[in-house]
Amino acid sequence: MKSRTLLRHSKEGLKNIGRNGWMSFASVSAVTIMLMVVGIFLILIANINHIASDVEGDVEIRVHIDMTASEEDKEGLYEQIDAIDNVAAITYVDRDEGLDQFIEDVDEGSAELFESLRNENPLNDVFVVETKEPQLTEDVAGEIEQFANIDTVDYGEDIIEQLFAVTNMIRIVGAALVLGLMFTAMFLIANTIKLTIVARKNEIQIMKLVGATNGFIRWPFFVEGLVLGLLGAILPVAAVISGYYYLYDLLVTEAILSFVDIVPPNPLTFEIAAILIGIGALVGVWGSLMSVRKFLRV
Amino acid sequence: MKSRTLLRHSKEGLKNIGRNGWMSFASVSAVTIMLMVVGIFLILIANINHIASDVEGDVEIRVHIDMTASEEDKEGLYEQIDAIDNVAAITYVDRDEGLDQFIEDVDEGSAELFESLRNENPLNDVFVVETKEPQLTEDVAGEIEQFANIDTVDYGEDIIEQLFAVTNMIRIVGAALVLGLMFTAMFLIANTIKLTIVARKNEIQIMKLVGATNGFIRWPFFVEGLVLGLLGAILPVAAVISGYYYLYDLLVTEAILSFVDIVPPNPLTFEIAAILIGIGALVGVWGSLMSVRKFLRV
Amino acid sequence: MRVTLKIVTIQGMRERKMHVFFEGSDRLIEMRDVTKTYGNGITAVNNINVFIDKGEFVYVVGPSGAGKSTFIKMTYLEERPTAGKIYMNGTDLDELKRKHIPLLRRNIGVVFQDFKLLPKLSVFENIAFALEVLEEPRHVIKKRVFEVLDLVRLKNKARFYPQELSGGEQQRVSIARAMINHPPILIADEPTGNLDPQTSWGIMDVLQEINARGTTVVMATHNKEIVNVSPKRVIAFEGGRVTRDEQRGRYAYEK
Amino acid sequence: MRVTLKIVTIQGMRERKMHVFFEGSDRLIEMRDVTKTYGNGITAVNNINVFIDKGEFVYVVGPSGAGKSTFIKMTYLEERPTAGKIYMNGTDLDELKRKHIPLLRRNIGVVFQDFKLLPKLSVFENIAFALEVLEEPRHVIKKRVFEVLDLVRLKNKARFYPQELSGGEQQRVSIARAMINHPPILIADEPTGNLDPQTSWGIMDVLQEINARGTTVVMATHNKEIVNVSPKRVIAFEGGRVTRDEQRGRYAYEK
Ligand SMILES: Nc1ncnc2c1ncn2[C@@H]1O[C@H](COP(=O)(O)OP(=O)(O)OP(=O)(O)O)[C@@H](O)[C@H]1O
Ligand SMILES: Nc1ncnc2c1ncn2[C@@H]1O[C@H](COP(=O)(O)OP(=O)(O)OP(=O)(O)O)[C@@H](O)[C@H]1O
Ligand SMILES: [Mg+2]
Ligand SMILES: [Mg+2]
Repeated sequence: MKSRTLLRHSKEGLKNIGRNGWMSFASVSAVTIMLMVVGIFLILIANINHIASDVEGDVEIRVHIDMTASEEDKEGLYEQIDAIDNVAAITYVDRDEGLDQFIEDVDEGSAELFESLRNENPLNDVFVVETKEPQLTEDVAGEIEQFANIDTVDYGEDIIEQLFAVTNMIRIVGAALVLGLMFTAMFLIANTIKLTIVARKNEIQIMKLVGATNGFIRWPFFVEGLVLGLLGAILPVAAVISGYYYLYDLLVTEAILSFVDIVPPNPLTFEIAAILIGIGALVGVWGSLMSVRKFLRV
Repeated sequence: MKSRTLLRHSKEGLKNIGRNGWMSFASVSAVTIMLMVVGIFLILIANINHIASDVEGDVEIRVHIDMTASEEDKEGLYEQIDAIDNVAAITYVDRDEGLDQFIEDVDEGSAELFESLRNENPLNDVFVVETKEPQLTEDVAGEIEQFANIDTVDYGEDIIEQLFAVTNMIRIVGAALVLGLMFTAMFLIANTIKLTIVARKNEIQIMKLVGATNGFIRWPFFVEGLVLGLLGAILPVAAVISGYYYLYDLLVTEAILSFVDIVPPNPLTFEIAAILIGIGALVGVWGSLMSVRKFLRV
Repeated sequence: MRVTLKIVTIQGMRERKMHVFFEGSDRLIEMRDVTKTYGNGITAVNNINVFIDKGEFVYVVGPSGAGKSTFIKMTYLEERPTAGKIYMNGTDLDELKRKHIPLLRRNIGVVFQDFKLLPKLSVFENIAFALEVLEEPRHVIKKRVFEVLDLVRLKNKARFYPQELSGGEQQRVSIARAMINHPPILIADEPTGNLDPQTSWGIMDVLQEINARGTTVVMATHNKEIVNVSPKRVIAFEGGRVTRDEQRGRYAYEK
Repeated sequence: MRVTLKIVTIQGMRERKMHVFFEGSDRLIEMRDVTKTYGNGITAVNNINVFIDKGEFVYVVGPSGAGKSTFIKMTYLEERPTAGKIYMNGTDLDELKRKHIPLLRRNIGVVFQDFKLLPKLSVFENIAFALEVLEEPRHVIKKRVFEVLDLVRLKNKARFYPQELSGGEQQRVSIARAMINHPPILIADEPTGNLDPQTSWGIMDVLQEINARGTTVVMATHNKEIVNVSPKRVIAFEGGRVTRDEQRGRYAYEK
């Protein structure tokens, strides 16, 4: 193909967008809306996943050390635990600290009354163990239980399974929704583009009858589809980036909902922008070429 | 209009669905997909709202009664509280019961040690007060604080505001999503239908030139739009009803995630079905008539 | 006002209400100082005065692009003049309400230069459409459609779709549709352009016969032979102007 | 194989590679026992044998629906025969690969009975399209387009869109497009159906001139006058069969 032909095809593709006036508008708005929806859900899912990980991250193993254990025993135990593969961090909380924490956590009304416990602290010294992956908690806890000088090992056995069940369900449902939504978006965008091209069926056939090769007809449609897809991605990308920056500022700097930790916008929005642009371009081109194909058999 | 004309229009509308072959298919599949998405989200939102309400329902006011209060004082206090408008239920928990509950709740490792408290129970007797609406908790607590014989009134002041902030945010985001999605769906469905009708622009104009009135042209489009919308609603309705029944069975009878309480399918799925059918019919007709309108000015 | 009066009469009638438009007056088409300038600046019809009476048979001739089709399109309001007045059967088209335009069109059978068949309807359905808008009963429609299909010799193609017809066959379907409801006026734009001489004469016979029965016929044509062999009133256009208007005229654009 | 050989030559050439198809053989169109039955059961062309040599000027005549357009459509593969063999310049069309069909079509200028103009392209763009597929440089295209627009007297309508043209003007655009790339063979289906006699003769002059310069012309027509005044070879169709094939024939379908 000569370079002037390539130029001609690009020009022609761009002109076609204008020539088909509001049909192009219909395609672009379909792309825009679908990508907007996909963008919003990607952000939502990223955050839900983030929060789920946070919650899982709170899972810890509390190793209650025998009251009778000596300092050396404790150090030995520490080293034993530390030697386990999947242990990420160990914190030592002595019984007085433990009581402080406990009293802090307990509801205010009862708190001062527990102060009475200070004299005869019923708590053990504790190693708080964090694993590298929350899912490894059970295994690690099992290993630790084998060691000496331990009173009890406690990691919320009953809660932890349900917690993982919930976070996993949230992840699976979220992923399914986003994937489903993406395919839906793709289908609908391709569908819309197809409709605008079917309306040009006769024109395509005339071009063939006048001696155009399939490639000659296809190229402008390629450009057209690409540009429609990219045009459709502009608004969603702008909305996702600026909207999320705004929201993040609001939630973080204004300290509203400060206890919910949301994903910072910096890599996230740009990754999502890339995904949206990718989908737009891909589906635009694909929908366009797919639809032209069946009218080329003349 | 003569009744045979009405019949003619209905027949014509139905025939047009066949005549426009895959254009009709494109419209129906757009309706199907969009309604499917709307249906899934309506179910999700209904459940999220349900869970949020559950969580809010757990909010309670704990009225710690003075250690020194006599039985009569307590009864007086009970009646005073009971007289407050928005109080739904009052439960009396005496200090021993309170300690039992506390020890049950506390993590296993420490539990037995707290048994030592039995001898010198540091807790008060407590009235647990439930309000009619979780949002009223603060007001009611305020009123109760005025009464005599009270040590402290405690309803998780810091937590409760954040809790409501979260549940409200979830509700608002959910409603916004569903509304946004509904309008998106409507727009895209109307868009698709419009495209199929624009392709028939010339035909509409020929009809007018041959002496057809606007009404004569519009009626078949009305029928066509209605039927396309309804056809598009079939699959989503079936999927929502059967899918949710299946899921509910799975979660409830199989007792997976038994601690999460999901909305029973009986009125819910049928309400959603009605909404979906309504949207389908409405948007089908509306999109169809809207699009025809601009070609009638010949 | 005349217009209002007429519409009342129309609505008062049950059967064939569409014909009322064309009862009473003898002057069916009246164009006074009519000019049509298209959006692109082309003046297709330039200050013409044309009067056609009930029962006439008029040829409209002239070179390609002279304004014949534009003249025709203004009678049934596909195009509106940019200046001047048009009266159809005495009704000022400027005063005709939008919703009454279909009533006017039902009184004018039009053979379009580009046929304007509905591609998704069969030949039968295309022709029947012009009767369906009148809400005629099904059996009447069926009978009439086969009658006119017989006239244009296409009875055996009733179930075909326009794309399955030859050029001339499509043209004849368009002619059949224009005649189906016995309109008081029939306007044909180049009705024999795609027909062989023999078939053309067949169509001419039909047109002359319905003209003899009272229908006013206006026919734009390039067919010199027809105009010269079967002479009638000729209105000649050139560059948007009427250059000649004579009874029993000749085609007169010799090589 | 002949076919393969030809394609090789075509690909080897730089300029005007589209013409190679039609160099060498003297028999341009060769139909042997060709029958075309459409999907609806209509046999439009029934067992015909037609041979047209380089440089001929052939009229194809016959009543409406006789099979003229079908015959024409088979030469450039808009339709394929249901039986029989067609050779274009010696190439068996059954053996022509799909991707070489465009090369064939570039060698055949076609004036379609229904014009087949691209509605969203201007007159200029419509005509230029036939040169763009040849990847001609822009200035060559511009020059050539205005040349042919001048031939059909539409230079002043270059920027118009098809819907803004009269019937005859559209037809002339279609004629201009068919001629633009100097195809060795020009097939015109009813090219004067919407033209007045004078303009028709103007088009005939152009066709005769390009024929004199070596282009083979095949023209389906209903124009008795043209056939009789300017006699050439006439192939007459009737009911799908060739009923007459004579040099310097007459139209002969008298009333
Ligand atoms: N819709 C339109 N928009 C702009 N210009 C138009 C339009 N229709 C026709 N014209 C122009 O108006 C002029 C007259 O056109 P018209 O169709 O009336 O000619 P005509 O006499 O019917 O010609 P023909 O015999 O070729 O059909 C032409 O020059 C044409 O280019
Ligand atoms: N695509 C098609 N599908 C089915 N039947 C067709 C098709 N095209 C043409 N026919 C039929 O084939 C017959 C011949 O048609 P064709 O177009 O070849 O006639 P023609 O000689 O060109 O007539 P005209 O002078 O009216 O253009 C006609 O009876 C027509 O109904
Ligand atoms: Mg005209
Ligand atoms: Mg033909």
